[in-house]
Amino acid sequence: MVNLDKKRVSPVKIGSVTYPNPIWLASGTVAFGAELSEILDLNMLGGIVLKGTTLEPREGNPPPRLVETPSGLLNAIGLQNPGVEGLIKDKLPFLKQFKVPVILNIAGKHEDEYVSIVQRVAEEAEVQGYELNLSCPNVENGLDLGTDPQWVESVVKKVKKVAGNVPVLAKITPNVTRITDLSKAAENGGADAISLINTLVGMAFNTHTQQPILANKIGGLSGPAIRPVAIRMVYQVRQTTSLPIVGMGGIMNQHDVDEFYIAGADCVQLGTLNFVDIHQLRSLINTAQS
Amino acid sequence: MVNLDKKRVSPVKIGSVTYPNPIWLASGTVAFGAELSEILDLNMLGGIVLKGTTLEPREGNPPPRLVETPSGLLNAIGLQNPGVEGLIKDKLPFLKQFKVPVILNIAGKHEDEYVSIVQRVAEEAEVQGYELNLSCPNVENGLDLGTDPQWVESVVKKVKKVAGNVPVLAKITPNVTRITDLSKAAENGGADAISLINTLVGMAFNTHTQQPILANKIGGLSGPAIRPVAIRMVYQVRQTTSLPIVGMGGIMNQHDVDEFYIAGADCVQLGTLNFVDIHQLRSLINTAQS
Amino acid sequence: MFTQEIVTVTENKPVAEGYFKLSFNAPELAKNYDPIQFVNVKVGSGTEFLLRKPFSIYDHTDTDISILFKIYGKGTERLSQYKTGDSLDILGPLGTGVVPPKDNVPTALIVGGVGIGSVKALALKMPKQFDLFYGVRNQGEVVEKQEWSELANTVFMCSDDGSCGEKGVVSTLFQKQASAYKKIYVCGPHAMLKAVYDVCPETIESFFITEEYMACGFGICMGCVIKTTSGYKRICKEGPVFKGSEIIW
Amino acid sequence: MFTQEIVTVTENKPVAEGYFKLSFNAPELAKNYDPIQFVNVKVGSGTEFLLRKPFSIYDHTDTDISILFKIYGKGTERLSQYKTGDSLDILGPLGTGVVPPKDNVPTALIVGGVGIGSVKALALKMPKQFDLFYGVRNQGEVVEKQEWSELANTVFMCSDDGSCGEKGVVSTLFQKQASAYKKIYVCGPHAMLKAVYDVCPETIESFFITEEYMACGFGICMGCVIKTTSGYKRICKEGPVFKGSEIIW
Ligand SMILES: Cc1cc2nc3c(=O)[nH]c(=O)nc-3n(C[C@H](O)[C@H](O)[C@H](O)COP(=O)(O)OP(=O)(O)OC[C@H]3O[C@@H](n4cnc5c(N)ncnc54)[C@H](O)[C@@H]3O)c2cc1C
Ligand SMILES: Cc1cc2nc3c(=O)[nH]c(=O)nc-3n(C[C@H](O)[C@H](O)[C@H](O)COP(=O)(O)OP(=O)(O)OC[C@H]3O[C@@H](n4cnc5c(N)ncnc54)[C@H](O)[C@@H]3O)c2cc1C
Ligand SMILES: Cc1cc2nc3c(=O)[nH]c(=O)nc-3n(C[C@H](O)[C@H](O)[C@H](O)COP(=O)(O)O)c2cc1C
Ligand SMILES: Cc1cc2nc3c(=O)[nH]c(=O)nc-3n(C[C@H](O)[C@H](O)[C@H](O)COP(=O)(O)O)c2cc1C
Ligand code: FES
Ligand code: FES
Repeated sequence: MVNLDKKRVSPVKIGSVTYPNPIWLASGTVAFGAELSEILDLNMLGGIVLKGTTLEPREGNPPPRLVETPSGLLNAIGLQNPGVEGLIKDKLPFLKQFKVPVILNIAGKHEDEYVSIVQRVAEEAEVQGYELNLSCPNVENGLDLGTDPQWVESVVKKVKKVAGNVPVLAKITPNVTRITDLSKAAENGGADAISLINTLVGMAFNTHTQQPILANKIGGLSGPAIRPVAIRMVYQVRQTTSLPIVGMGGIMNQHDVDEFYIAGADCVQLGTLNFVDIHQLRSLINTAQS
Repeated sequence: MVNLDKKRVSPVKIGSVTYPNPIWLASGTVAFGAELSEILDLNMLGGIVLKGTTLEPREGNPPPRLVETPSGLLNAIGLQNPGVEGLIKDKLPFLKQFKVPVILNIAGKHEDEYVSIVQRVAEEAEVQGYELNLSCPNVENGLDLGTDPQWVESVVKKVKKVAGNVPVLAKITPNVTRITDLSKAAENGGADAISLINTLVGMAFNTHTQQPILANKIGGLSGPAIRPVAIRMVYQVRQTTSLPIVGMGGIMNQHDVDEFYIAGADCVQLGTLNFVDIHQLRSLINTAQS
Repeated sequence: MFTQEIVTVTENKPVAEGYFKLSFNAPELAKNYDPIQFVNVKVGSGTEFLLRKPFSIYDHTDTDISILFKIYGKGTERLSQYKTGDSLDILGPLGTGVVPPKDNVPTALIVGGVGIGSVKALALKMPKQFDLFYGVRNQGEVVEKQEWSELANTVFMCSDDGSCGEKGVVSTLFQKQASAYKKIYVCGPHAMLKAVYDVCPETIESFFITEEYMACGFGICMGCVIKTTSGYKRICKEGPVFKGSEIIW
Repeated sequence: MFTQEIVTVTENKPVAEGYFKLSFNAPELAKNYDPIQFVNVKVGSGTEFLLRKPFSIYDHTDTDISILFKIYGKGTERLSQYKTGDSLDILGPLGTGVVPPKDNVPTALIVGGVGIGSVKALALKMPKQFDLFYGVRNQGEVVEKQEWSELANTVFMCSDDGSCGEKGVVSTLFQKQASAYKKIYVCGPHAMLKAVYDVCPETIESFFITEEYMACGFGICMGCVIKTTSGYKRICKEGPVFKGSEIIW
């Protein structure tokens, strides 16, 4: 049996870093923290994962970028972000005032970009984790690379070489036949933890115009709808590794958080919830304060 | 643009059979028709797909076999069915009184079982289609076979050889990296249509007992939650084949039916809806009567 | 024959701590159901809850049906907020009902907690030769005490905390007098059903009203099974009543 | 500074065909918002609707805020069923509001349909130098006609079917008199915004109140963007008001 009372408040050790508690916020659902800090005390979080960052600035996809589906949210933001230089110049300085561990979410077009981003950020030494987004389904070719275990192993290995003491979290894609092939690949590459799950690839049509609702046509499905799939994957990965697992996908309340702990997660990230219920968010964060 | 007014009432030609309209009921959500016939006029349907049938009778999984998740239903029935002999003796005779095309859903443990079932049923000559369940996630080993394109191609080919004039529909599994690999494999094997999607593999825990809710631990997720994934897969498969596509996954109303038509489906199957709203079911069926 | 109907709530009132009795207008149903049959109720709007929720038919008037429910999770919580005049989407009557015994053999109804909700319709249609064994957590949970004392020959009560009747569980209470009965109907949580079965002499004809998670409620999903001597049977279709000797415990 | 509050509905009444004005108690908010700001409202219970739905702040009293909405889809349908005393979960005030112009330049508000819901707060805080151009489908859609004729210098109406004011679209109505104005605020469906922009002389300072599907409403999801001369900007954060010259149409 998982000791839930303990787990809910336990610091989480990943690689050389001990994160103060297991309630983190997920990439793409916090931007770079500034807006949330107006309504939430970031210092109470176990970690905050920044919006996926690329080497060059990206303007992202044209709108519409969002649509609600039953108990789900379909998004195709297209990784709008200021690029690693913009991050360092405009985003990280603001976060210095908080003690919350900042985890960078990195989206490369190919292996070298992951390495370059880490190298550039390493000079700044403010971040407490690199989460490699190996799974962004919205970006051209993004799908195919991340579904290949060999590529996953290789990119993790290369990043580990330049990451120094900063933990490397592999956020593998759930849109695959066998999730454990990818988690094993990441482990073989030397990942310090596995983050799962990212969004499921989905699509919705406007039945009047008969066009896809998202300008990007396909998007990533998040929210409660995907929780059973996320729980299953965390469970499966837990059977095959002793690495820390960072669980996410559709968490809306304490029950859902506990379900992830039971399935095998060491800590969780809240994503879509941040958009819809700050009260719940605070309540989960409060529970994590020992 | 899809002419929806026309599509909603159009007969559907698959192989040598023309089904009277595009509203069918999905396997596993109608048992063998008898109970539904008490509340629904089966003759108005375009097709009815029977519960997955195996060579030998199967008693199925222990309960609990079901649990609701956000906008979804997780099930692990475990293919409870009377086997092909029981089907022929106890189930098919009842259906003779109706003019609705009966489609058999076949679940084999290996290639030969699919062939044997078809051969045994062919002697009876009452069914108007074989839907090969190449994707049941609840049965031991079921997952792995159906995710292999070569196996899919091979089993379809073998079944086609013995199927005579009866159309063969390949119901491929959605729990894969590239759905089009499987649809192409089925097409290469000679399938007359592609059915998608089956359920997504999911899991849920009871947070009090800390045990999986389903006795089988993992189950198949159906219902509105999975619709965006289903729509995406129908769309993707439509880009790569001109075979008829039988679309399903989370249809609850006319909007959802239309979304499948627009994505590329030629007809649809209603599944979880049958459990929850007979009025809606009737309304969709009425729309299909030209 | 069952139907899906949109009915109007005529009353929804608390009848014990956390217990509600909800009545709705359904004249056809009121005439045409057998005891132990149930209705499958759509709670909330949209896909707030995807599946219907099953509730036994508790009682009826000429025009109305009522169900008795206990707040358990979110669905029953929501159901407790329904008000007179609200509409409700129901499917029923479902399940294989019980033909009330005409023979005058000594009979006991044995119920735990909200199990009381499943047996009243049976009690109403039975000749008054039955005793009721009624176990509750505590006094606050007792439903329609007065009515039951009129319906039954004798009511034997027990409660977990002794606040009402004997202190203890209903299987033990029944065991002491088991030899007096030839037929029993038992309804309650699974553990209680099993406890009663275990203490029940073989000479007694026993009927157990079972429960399992349901999706459809009328036999098409194969979800709600119970293991019996002749394989898995559907609680919603062949059940919810099974003989004690039939169930594989 | 914005907050999430559980507020109580004080009134919800139809004000035109398919239009409702919903008021709720929120004294802090009533004091501290700028025109054109909006609230993001949780409609229904559970995950009936996952996302909040954004509505402009229409008007306020000392203690209450009101929103004006049109029944569009299921969410607004559900919102129309809210009754006095119901509680509502709101997030706000959101967006960058408009500081009402103090200069006495000739100003026009140009609105189409439910766009009227976004500009009243602005109208109330402006010196009475503005005219209102108000386009509707038909007469039934007109909201608070009397009040607007008091708020504005002149109200110019038009409707698609001619049942109210001139027959035609509001961009054409405005075009005829465009030269009379130095500043305009425009609110309505995107096609209407564009039509007004296209007929608007460059000498006019123009502000467009834009809309896009929103998830968070406060800048963290990057979902609600509009293309501007300086890249995609968030309608919920940098907007919803943008200068005509800034938008890439
Ligand atoms: C034939 C039958 C008759 C019943 N009669 C009554 C009755 O008269 N009065 C009464 O109070 N209760 C009755 N129940 C139980 C009632 O259906 C559940 O208490 C109710 O569905 C719980 O819903 P919830 O949303 O409040 O709880 P949830 O939060 O959904 O679940 C709490 C627990 O209730 C059970 N449950 C939930 N949904 C279902 C479902 N669709 N089918 C079966 N079990 C479920 C599960 O064990 C679950 O763990 C009956 C059940 C069955 C099968
Ligand atoms: C800043 C802003 C202010 C608004 N102010 C008002 C107002 O004062 N009065 C008013 O009647 N309407 C206003 N709207 C529009 C209002 O939010 C939508 O009409 C409402 O969300 C529709 O919900 P629905 O469930 O009824 O429709 P749905 O069936 O969900 O959708 C119908 C259409 O409404 C739009 N829509 C739905 N959800 C959202 C969302 N979360 N964000 C943005 N658009 C959405 C989409 O274009 C969709 O196609 C405003 C929108 C924005 C962005
Ligand atoms: C709008 C949006 C943007 C996202 N952007 C990213 C991203 O940039 N990088 C990433 O790794 N995951 C991204 N995600 C995925 C989330 O981090 C998370 O894995 C997913 O949403 C599942 O969690 P949830 O259901 O709690 O939202 C995004 C999700 C959403 C909804
Ligand atoms: C209880 C249940 C049992 C099912 N059994 C089968 C089956 O035996 N064979 C099969 O091919 N699909 C089976 N399915 C899958 C459905 O046919 C359908 O593909 C899936 O449920 C998606 O459609 P829906 O969301 O409309 O239910 C079953 C689904 C459910 C819910
Ligand atoms: S609930 Fe579907 S078979 Fe019983
Ligand atoms: S709605 Fe999320 S950034 Fe605007």
